[in-house]
Amino acid sequence: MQKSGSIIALAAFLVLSAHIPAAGQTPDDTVLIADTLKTAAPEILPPTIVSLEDTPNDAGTSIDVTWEVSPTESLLPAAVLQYLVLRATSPDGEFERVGTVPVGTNSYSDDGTEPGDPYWYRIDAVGTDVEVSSAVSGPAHSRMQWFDRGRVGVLLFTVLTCVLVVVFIQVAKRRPGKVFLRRLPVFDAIDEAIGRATEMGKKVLYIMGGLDVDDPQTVASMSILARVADRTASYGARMDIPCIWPMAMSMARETVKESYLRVGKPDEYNEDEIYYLTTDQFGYVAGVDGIMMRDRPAANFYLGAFYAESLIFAETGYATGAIQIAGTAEVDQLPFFVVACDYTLIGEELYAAGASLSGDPVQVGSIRGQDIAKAVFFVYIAAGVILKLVGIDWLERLLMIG
Amino acid sequence: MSILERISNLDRRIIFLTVAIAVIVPLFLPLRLPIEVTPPVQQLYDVIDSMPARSVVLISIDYDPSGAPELQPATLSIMRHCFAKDLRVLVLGLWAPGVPLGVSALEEVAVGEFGKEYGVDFVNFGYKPGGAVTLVNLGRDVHDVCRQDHNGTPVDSLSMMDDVRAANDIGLVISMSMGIPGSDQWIWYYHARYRGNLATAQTAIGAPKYYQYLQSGQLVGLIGGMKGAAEYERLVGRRGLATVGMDSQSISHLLIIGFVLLGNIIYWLEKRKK
Amino acid sequence: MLMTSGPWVWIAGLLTLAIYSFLYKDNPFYKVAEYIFVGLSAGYWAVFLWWNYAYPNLFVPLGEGNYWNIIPIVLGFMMFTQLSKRTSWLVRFPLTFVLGVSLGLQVIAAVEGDMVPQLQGTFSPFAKGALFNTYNFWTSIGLIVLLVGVLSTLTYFFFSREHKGVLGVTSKIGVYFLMVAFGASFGYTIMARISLLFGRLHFLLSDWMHILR
Amino acid sequence: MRLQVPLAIILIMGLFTIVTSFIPARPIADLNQTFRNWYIGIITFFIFLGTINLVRVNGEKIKTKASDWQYSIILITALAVMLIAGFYKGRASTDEESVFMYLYFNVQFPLEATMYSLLAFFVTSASFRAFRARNKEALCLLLAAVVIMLGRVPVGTAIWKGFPEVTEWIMSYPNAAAKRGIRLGIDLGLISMALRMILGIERSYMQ
Repeated sequence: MQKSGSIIALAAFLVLSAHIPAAGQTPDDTVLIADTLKTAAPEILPPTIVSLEDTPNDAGTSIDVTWEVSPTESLLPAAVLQYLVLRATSPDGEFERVGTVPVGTNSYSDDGTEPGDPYWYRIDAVGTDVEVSSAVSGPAHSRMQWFDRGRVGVLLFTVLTCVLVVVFIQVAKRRPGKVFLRRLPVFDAIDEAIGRATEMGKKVLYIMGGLDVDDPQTVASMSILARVADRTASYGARMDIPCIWPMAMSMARETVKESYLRVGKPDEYNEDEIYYLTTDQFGYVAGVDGIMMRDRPAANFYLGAFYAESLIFAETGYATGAIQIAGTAEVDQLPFFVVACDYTLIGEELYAAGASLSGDPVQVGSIRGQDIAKAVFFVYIAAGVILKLVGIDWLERLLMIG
Repeated sequence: MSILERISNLDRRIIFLTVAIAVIVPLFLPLRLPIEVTPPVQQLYDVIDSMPARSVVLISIDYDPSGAPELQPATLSIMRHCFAKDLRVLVLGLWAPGVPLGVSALEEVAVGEFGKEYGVDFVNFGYKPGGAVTLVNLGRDVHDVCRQDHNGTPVDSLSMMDDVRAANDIGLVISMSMGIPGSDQWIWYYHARYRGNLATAQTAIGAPKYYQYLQSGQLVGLIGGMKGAAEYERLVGRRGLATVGMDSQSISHLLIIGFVLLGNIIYWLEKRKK
Repeated sequence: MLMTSGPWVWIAGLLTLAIYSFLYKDNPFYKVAEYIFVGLSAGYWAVFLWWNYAYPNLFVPLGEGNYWNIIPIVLGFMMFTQLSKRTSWLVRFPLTFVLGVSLGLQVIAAVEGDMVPQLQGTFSPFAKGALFNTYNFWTSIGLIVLLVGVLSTLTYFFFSREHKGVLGVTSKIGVYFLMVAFGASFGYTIMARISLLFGRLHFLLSDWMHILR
Repeated sequence: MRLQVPLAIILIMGLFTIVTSFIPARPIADLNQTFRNWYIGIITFFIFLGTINLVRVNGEKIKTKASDWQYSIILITALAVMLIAGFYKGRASTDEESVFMYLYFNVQFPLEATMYSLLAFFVTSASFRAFRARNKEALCLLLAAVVIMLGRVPVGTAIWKGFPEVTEWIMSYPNAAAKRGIRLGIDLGLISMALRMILGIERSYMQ
């Protein structure tokens, strides 16, 4: 369930703050100690350490230990219960336990080594009453890496999309007006909504979502606000912009003021139409609902990041008879806008709408770059499927996140 | 105004009233519709059922009271199952407002129904801040993260914790989760490192996302929304709030479908009239 | 228990009713509840964030002798320059710091958390000979549907071409996928919505009024 | 100073964060961690700023006796009570049995949960008025919604045993496909916007 926007931002941050391991890992068979094993302790043959290697792509604080399991395991399945991984800083020094793994496991990543220091390892197989040690192996060193090779795919795609966007911005700047952008039906909807509000002498309500200016959706919403304000300024309609964040409020004021300047009516700009309400999610919802019920604005815009409030706004707005235009990149909330509003900008359209409304070459160019990236995705998926079907999977391995 | 128009412009307040009725009436007149158990829930049940006695199950209360209608019944049922199988239960949580929910569940089930002893059969470490980072540390050294329980008792004086020191001493982790931090963190930062069995209970909003982890084997079970909780209640053989709630769910879902149909019939009639 | 004792349960019950009264129409009870809510929650978040984020991340390390932490604390307090028109440009310093870190993280997360695994996930199940052999019939069909769906939805988001010809057809298919997905999600989440209402009504009827049980 | 320094900050911080996410080596990774901690700390000041603004706006209302100014007194009182409850005993004032938590559980939480539960009503009224088969697309939306609704509750299973399976299938394939398509587009939109901001091309966020 969604909490207030700011908390989402904070929380999302906590998720982003370390990298996500690849999906598709299967869990080890965690074999629990069978309590039925009451027979006399059988003889256990020791396991053998096969390799000690630096764990790749880390800060140099981990060593991967692999061993051959005790041969007894396959002869007497219940004899060995678990393995202990032990570590020492000299071959004859004191070995301390760093890990315990269930029977059947043959590897362990020992986190907690210092980069460059030598370590010796020993594996003990534990039976009911016996403990058998492998030969000591070592020394092994952990080293830190300067490039995370497991993330080649991420790097590749990051560079690809960034380069495409930058290149096409340059292209569009050099030849303004040359890049074609499809006319989104929302343009007509915006004109119609504002026209109607003007005729009825009612306000235009603009909500820019629940996140602050540090979210790209809010910035995208602002570039649409600029166009909406252009229209309202030239038609002479009044706006009503309650804000959830103080910073976003200042930004909206600047944006709308510029619009009034652009259409040559600077004295008609009224700062009080853009005001701060509260930063609490449902407190804000309660406030905006009140505004809708009291003032009955004729056109409602909900553009930006929205959470649970999406449907509450859209239904209250409908009850007051407003034309409603929505748009968000919050996938979970799109269904509610699509169902309850007259027009909805879906996902990327939110980012594209501002660009194609303004015709600003920088924005138009970056949209072109995004389109090319999508074409690359298309080809990449198609190539991947074909290669997989004929049994080649290097494309997959190349980009595996690990 | 014709009848058609009148229905078409039905006062929203009438719709609201019917929703309230659809939820309230089954509370008094239960239908007891059969609840089919789905594989993801059965899977979790089987895992717990096959755990040796005295194994440790960690239940992470990663929700606040607004997730309680869906998740608290699941927590209760899982605890019932664990204590019935003589497993030991370790409770902690990544959401601060969830602590009282964990406390009350343990009071109800562990103390009230099974007469279990605190510190021997179950412990509660309360809220653990820090999300991802905490889970990474937890898997390596439980005692370091859980230095005191939620009442401030040091971990060393809880006998149950003597042999619960690292991830592999914990037989199963169940994250009862309604968002972030929650099962995402358990998957990415705990399970990815320490493996072992991990399962999750989710609100209906969160659940669809976790099917992929179930397929990939990262999760050994998934309880989705109030329905999943009701299924678990059926498995442990004790009707709880989720089962009661499912009747309300059935009726209100039917009601909504009814409204959709009604809306379409009116729409179709109006169109034909024109 | 914390939630259902003495006068507290009455406060909770009355406030719950006050909010529901809005469904009938706007009224003073609702307004009182609304303003209490806004004030209380603003206080709650300030306290919560202070004790869980600002204090442990900025001030505790400072107390432990990490003087570098003066930088973020100063940046943090610079946020307040926004309150005055004359100094408000100073907000740009903390703002751009925050934006830089957050945008950087978001870019990486978008590529790593979404883009690469999602692209990969679309074609990786198509192993040689797996369709209709390893997978059952409906899974195989599903995987093909998934592929077609992803590709056609992608074409719907092409902005620099008219949706005509081949692109017109594929983007139209994409629209159908979008509609099915929106309908499905809408239907799926109803359970969670009803659960919330169930939780509130159950509270009113049992914990507060003791009509149930 | 007013423009160039902020632009330099965003450029450096943005590029640093992106580039260093590929470098696991310790000094860099540690520095990254430090910046992230700072970020968390600074961003909480956004909320504090909001709180101050709230007091300002409502204080103004009370001073000028604007409409509904009496309610603003309630608001400021509630805020003050919560702040006092949250700070008067230092860190301990947010302990489990504290006044602060009592207020949270018995005042704030019921309000929030009730507000949230309004969605159950709105979801129904939206279904009634908006789920109409105006065209083929709308029909798809409507059918998917109805099937999934039936697949989620016991009464659906009572009608036809197959509903849950169909539900799972729709959720896992067509639904996942469209969501994936949308997400890929959003990722691109986000990256391109973020890049423009980091490179200083998009500056509208600076007032």
